[in-house]
Amino acid sequence: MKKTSRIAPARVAQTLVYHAVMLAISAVFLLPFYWMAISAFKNNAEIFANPVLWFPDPIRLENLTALLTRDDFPFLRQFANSVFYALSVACAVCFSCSLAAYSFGCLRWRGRNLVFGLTVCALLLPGIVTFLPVYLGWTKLGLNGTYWPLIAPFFFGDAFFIFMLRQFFLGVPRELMDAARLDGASEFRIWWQIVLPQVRTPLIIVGLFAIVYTWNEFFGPLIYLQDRDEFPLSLGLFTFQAARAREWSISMTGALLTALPMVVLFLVTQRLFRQGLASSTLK
Amino acid sequence: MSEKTYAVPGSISRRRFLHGSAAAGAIMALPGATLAQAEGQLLLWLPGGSDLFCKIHTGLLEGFSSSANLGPATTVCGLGQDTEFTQALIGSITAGSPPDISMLWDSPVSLGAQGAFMPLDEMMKNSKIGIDTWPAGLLSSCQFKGNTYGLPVTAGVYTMWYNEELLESKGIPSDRASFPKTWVEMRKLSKEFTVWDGDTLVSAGFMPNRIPETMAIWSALNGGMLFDEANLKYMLDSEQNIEMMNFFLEWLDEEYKGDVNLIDRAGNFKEAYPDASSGLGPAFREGRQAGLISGSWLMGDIYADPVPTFTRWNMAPIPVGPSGTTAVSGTWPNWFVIPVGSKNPQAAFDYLSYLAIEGSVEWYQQIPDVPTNSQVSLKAPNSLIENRGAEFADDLTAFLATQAAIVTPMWNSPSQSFGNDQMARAMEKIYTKAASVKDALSDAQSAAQAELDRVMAG
Amino acid sequence: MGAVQLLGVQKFFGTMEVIKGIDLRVDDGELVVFVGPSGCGKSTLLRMIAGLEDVDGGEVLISGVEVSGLAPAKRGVAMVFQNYALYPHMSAYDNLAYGLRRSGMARADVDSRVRETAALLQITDLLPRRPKAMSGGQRQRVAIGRAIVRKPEVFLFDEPLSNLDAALRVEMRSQIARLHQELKATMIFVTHDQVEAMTLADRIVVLNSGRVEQVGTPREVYHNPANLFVASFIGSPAMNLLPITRGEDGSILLESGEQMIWPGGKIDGPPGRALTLGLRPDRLSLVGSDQGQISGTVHLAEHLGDETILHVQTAAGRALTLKCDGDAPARLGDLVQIGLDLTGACLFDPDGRRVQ
Amino acid sequence: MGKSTPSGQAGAETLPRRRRRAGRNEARAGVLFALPWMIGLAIFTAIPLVLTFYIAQARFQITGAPKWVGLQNYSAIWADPAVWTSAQNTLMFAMISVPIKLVLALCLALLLNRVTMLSGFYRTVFYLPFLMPAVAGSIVFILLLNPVAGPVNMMLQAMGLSPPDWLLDPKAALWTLILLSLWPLGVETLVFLGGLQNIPKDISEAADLDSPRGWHKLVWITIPLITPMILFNLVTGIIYSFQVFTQALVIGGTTGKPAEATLMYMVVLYRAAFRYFNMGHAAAMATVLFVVVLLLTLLIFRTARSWVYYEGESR
Repeated sequence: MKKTSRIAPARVAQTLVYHAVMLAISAVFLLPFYWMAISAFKNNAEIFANPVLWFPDPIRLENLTALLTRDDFPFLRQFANSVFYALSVACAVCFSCSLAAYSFGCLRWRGRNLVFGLTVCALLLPGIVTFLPVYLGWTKLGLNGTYWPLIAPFFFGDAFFIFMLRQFFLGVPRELMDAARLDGASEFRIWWQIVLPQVRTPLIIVGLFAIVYTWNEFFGPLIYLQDRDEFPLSLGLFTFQAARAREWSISMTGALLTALPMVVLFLVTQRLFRQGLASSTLK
Repeated sequence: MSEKTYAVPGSISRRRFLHGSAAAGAIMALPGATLAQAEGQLLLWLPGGSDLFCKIHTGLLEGFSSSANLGPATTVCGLGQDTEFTQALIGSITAGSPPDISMLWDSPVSLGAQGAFMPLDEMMKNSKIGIDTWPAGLLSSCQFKGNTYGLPVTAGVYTMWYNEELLESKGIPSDRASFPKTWVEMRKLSKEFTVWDGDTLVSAGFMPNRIPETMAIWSALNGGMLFDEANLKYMLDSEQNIEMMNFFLEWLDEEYKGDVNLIDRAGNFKEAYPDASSGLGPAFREGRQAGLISGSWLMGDIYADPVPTFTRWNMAPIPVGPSGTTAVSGTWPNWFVIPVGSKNPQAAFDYLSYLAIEGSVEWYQQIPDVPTNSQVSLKAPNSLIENRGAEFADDLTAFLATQAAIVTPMWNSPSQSFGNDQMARAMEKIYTKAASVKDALSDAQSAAQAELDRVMAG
Repeated sequence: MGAVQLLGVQKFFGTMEVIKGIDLRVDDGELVVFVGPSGCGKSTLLRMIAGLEDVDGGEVLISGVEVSGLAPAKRGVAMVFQNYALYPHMSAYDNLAYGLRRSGMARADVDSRVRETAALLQITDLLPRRPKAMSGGQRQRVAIGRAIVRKPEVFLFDEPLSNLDAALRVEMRSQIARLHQELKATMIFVTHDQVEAMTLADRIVVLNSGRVEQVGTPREVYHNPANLFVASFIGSPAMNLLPITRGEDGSILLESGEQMIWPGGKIDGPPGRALTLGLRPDRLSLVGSDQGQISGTVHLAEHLGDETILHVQTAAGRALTLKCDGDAPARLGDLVQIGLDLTGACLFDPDGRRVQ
Repeated sequence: MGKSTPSGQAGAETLPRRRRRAGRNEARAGVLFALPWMIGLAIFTAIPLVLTFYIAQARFQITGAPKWVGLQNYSAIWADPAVWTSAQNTLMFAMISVPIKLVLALCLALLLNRVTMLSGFYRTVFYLPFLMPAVAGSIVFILLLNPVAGPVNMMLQAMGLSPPDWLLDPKAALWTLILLSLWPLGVETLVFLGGLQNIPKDISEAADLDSPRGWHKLVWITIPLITPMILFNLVTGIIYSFQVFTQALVIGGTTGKPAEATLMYMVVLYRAAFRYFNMGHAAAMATVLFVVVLLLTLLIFRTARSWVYYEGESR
C-alpha cells in the first residue's frame, strides 16, 4: 500500500492512458481474429445478423463436423498435405541452408564473398523473375501436379534462410573448429559434430520460420497443384471460398483451423521467433 | 438482412462457379493427375466435377471400353475447371503424358492452334460423326485454319428464364408466348418487379446483361457481333454494340439508380448462382428476381442444389434488341479434344463417336446439356418429368431444340478467353462508369484485336 | 623428435605480407615463447605451425619432416586456445576423448588415457561436467588436458592465460612450467605478456610486424636487447631511452650537456654521432643535489610497497622511469636529481640497431 | 636466425607461388559445403534469370520450340492497357502502403519500447497477423468489410460515419487492399523495436538531458539511430509490395474487381502466363518488374548513404 502511495498521480494517469491506447490498438489488431473465430461458430444467418452478434449463440460446433466431412473441402487431407509440405521444407532448409551458411560463416575460401554477395542479391530478386523458366522446366519433367517443384528447390538452399543462419554461424568461435581440426576431425565431422550442436537453437528458429512460410505459401501451390486432394490448406481454403461463396461459416471454420496451428506454434515458441527476426535484419 | 441458410449441396453442376471467380473455380480432383495411360486403356480428364457429372462420364467410358474390348478405362474428375484445368492439361501434354481424351470448358481453338490437340478431320472423314453431322456454327468453335481440334459433343443452351409466379402475382400472363419479344418491352416489364427500400434493392425485374460469356448473344440480338470469324476481326466497338451498351446503361440509370454497387450489395442479380467475391445469394432462385438469361444446365442445378429455389420457373426466347430483328440463342458447349501425345487416338475418337450419339442421350437424361449432333433426337430428361410432369418436360425439350437451332456463332475466336476477358473488363468499366461506353469498347477492341493478331501470327 | 623448424616462412593476407620470411628453430623439449605487440603475427605464426593457416612461402618442419601438406591432426601438435575452445556441448571427458576417438583408438585405451591425464591435471572430478558448469581456471585445465591427452610432440599455446584473473594466471603459469618439466615436450607459447614470457621461456622469440626481432634466453633479451624495439618492449617498466651524442673523446654527451664515460671504453664513430642510450629503470637513482646527471620533476609516484616507481619529466621534456626503494622520499611535483649507472646500458643507432 | 627477411623483394605485386597447403582442406570444404547452394543458385536463380530474358524475346508456343520475336513482347505489354492499369495500381499500392506501414510500425514500436506488465502481450498481438495465412486473412476481411452486415461498417455507421463500399466501389477498393496490407505489420514493428532497444541507454539519457522535448529526441537521436532498420523495412517493403498477389487475387480475382481497381501487376502477369499461356508476354512483364525493382533498390541504396547512419562508421 505504501508503495503505491509513493507513485506520483501524474505518473499513474500517464500509465493508464498508455494502456488504454495500447489496448485499443490491440483490439483493432485482434478484431479480424475475433471475427473469424466467432464466425466459425455461427451459421450464415448469424454471421450476417443485424445488429452484429458479438458472441455466437448458440455455439455451433456442427460447422466443425460439417467441415471435416465435406468432400469438396477435404480438410483433413489438406491439413496433412500442409503438414507434410511444411515439415519437408523445414527439414530441407535446415539441412541445406546449414551447409551453405556454415560455409559462408565459418570457412574461408576464395570466392566466398562473391558467392555470398550473389546470395544477398538473390534475396532481393523478385521471385517471379525466375519463376516462368523454372515452371516450364518442371512441366517438361512431368512433375507439374506434384510436390516436387514446391519442395525440391529447398534441398539446395534458400537465400533468406542462408542469410539468417549465417548470422548465427558467425557467432561460433573459430577456435572451436580449429580445436576439432587438431583433434583430427574431418571438415564434415566438424560441421556435424562440433558446429551444428552450437547452432541448435538457430536451426530450430529457421525451421519454425520455414514452417510458417510454407504454411502460408500460396503462389507455388496455385501454379503447380491441380488436384484438390493434393492441395495444402491455404490453397484449399482459397478454392473453397471462391467456389462456395455462400458458405461463410464453413469458410471461417476453415480459415480458423488454417490459422490456428501457426498461432499456437508462435505462442509456444515466441522467444525463438523474436530471436530469429532480430538476426534476419542485421545487415 | 435476413439470410437464408443453405444446406450442403450434394451435387454441383459444371459451370456453376465459372462466372464467380475466374481465378479459382471449384477444384475437385481425384488422385492421378499425372497418371499416364497405357496402350489400349483410355484415360479421360474432366473439368469441374460434381459427383453426378463424374459418375455419368465414368459409367459411359467404362461401358464403351468393355464393349469395345479395351482395357480398363480411367476417368479423372475435376482438376480444376478453368485456368487450373487448362494449366494441368497443358502440363501433361508438355510432359508427354496427356490423357487420351479431355473435356474442355473453353474453346479448343487457341490451344489447338498452338499444337496442343490433334486435328480430328482425317478420322471424321470415314466416321458416322462426319463434319456434316454437326451444326456448322457450333463446330466453328473448334476450327482454325481448316483443322477441327475438338467436338462440341453437347451444349448448354441459353434462354431467358423467368419466374411464372412473380409474373402472375402482378397479373401478367406467364406463358411463353406472352413473354416480351424486344428489349424495350422487357425493360418495361422489368419495372413492375423492381422495388427499392431506400438504397436497398429488395426485388428486381430483369437486369442489363453483365455476364461477358453471353455478350455475343446480346450483340447478335441487336444485329451485331463480337467477332467476325470470316475476316478474323473483333467487332467489340461496332455501332450495334455501342448502342447495346448504351441501352443497358440507360436501363441501369432508369431502374437501378445507375449504381451496380447497390445491386451487388443486395444479392446476386447477375446470375443464378451465389457470387463468389461478395458471397451474396442468387436473387433469382430466392424468388426476388423476375428473370434472367441462363443456360439449360440450370434446370439440373435447380433440382440438385439445396439453394432455396422455386418450382414455377419457365423459359422463353431471348428478346431482340432495338437494332436487331432476328431472335437468336447461344450455347456453351462441352468440347472434347484428343491431346497431342495420346497413346490411343483411334480408340479415343471411337469413344467420341459413341459419346456424340448414344452417350449424349444418356447424358442429357441426367444433366440437361443438349446433344448437338444432328443424328440425335431429344427426349425429355427424367428429372424434369418427375418434377414438372411429362407435358411440361416435352414442351420444354421441344423449345430447347428450337433454341438450339438458332444459336449464333460464339466461342469461335482463336483468342477466345482473352477476348472474353477484354469484354468483361469493358463491361465492368461501363457499369461502374469508370469509362464511357465508346472508350471502354474501343479499348477492349484494340486489345482483343492485338492478341488475335499475335495468335494468328504465331 | 619434436623439434620445430621454420625456413623462410611467409604469410600473405591478400597482398599484404604479414609473416615476412621467418627462420627459426625450436629444439626438442624446449619451451619457446613468442612475444610481441598485438598484430605482430605471433598467433598467425603459431597457427601456421599447427596447420590452421596456409603457409604461403617457406617451409615448416616438425621433427625434421616438412608438414606444409599435412592436416593439423597429422602433425603431432596440440594446441591450447585463448578462449579454451572447449566443445560446449560435450562433457570434459568427451572433450578429452574426442581427439583420441578420431584417431581410432580403442575404447578402453581412450578411457584409461583420459583418466590418466585427468589425474595428472587433478581434474578427475570435472570429467562429467560440461564447460558451462566450470570456472575459468577449470576450463583452462580441461583445455590443457585436451592437449596433453594426445601426447603430442609439440604443444602450442595461444595466449592461454589471458582470460584468467591475476592470481589464477600465476598458478596456471607454474602448472604449465611443471608440465613442461614432466612431459619434456616441445612447447611454443604465444603471449603478449612479457612477465609470462620471462618466467616460462627457455628462449624468447620477440616478434614485430611479421619479423623476428630477437631470439634468446630471457636474460639475453632483457639484458642484451638486439635492437631498440626489443629493448623497449621487454621489461616492465620499460627501458628509459635518452638521446645522446658522441663526445669528442668517445664519451657520452647527454642532452643536458653532462658528459659521461661509457663503461666499455670509447663509443665508435665520429664525434657528434647521434645515438640512443637505453637504461633500465633500476639503473637510475635519486641522488642528492648536484650529484645527478639529469634533473626533473616527479610526475607520478607509484608506491608498490617494497619499491616505488617514479615517473619523472626532465627539463628537456623526456619522460624517465625510476625504480627506487619502497621508502623513497619523492613526492609529486618534487624537483629531483637523477644519477645514471651505465652498467648494462645499451646504445642504439638511429636505425634502432644496437651498437654497443 | 633473427631478422632475416629474404622475402623483402617478393613484394606485394609478386605473390609467391601457392604451394601444397594444409589449409586447402578448409578451402575445399568451404566450396563443397556451399556447392549444393551454388548449384541451386545456378539452377533456380541464375539460369532461369537468363532464360526469362530470353523468353521475353520469344513467342512461346506451348509445344515446340520458342520462336525469336525480338522486342515484340515488350511493345505488346506497352500497348496492353491491363499492364498499364495494373502497373498504376501496383505503384499506387506500394507508394501508399509502404510509407504508411513504416510510420505505423514505427509508432507502434515507439509505444512498445517501454517495459510494462503487458508489453509481451502487446508484442504478441501486433505480430499475430503476420502468421495469418494471407488467404485466410483476406477472406476474413471480405466478411469484416461486408457492406450490409459487416461489423466494421456497422460500427462506423453507429459512430455517425458513412463508410464506403469497401470492396464494391472502384474508388475504395484499392484503399481496402492497402488497409489489408497494413494489418500484418508485426515484422516491421519488431524490426524497429529491435533497433530502438539497441540504442545505448547512455545516448538516450544524454539526449534527455540535452533537450526536455520528447519529439526533439525522436527526430535528432532516435530516428537517425534506427535508419538502418528503416532502410531494411523500406527495401523489403517495396520489393514485397511490387509483388503483391495473394490478397489481390482473393479480393479482386484475375480481373481486379471492381473495375480493375485491385488489378495488380502480378495478377496480370499470372493471367498472361497461366490463363492465356502467353509466356513471352509474362516473361517480358517479369523483366520489366525486375528492372524497375532493381532501379528502385539501387536508388534507395544510393541515397541511403546520405541518410542511413551505421554505427560502424564512427569507429
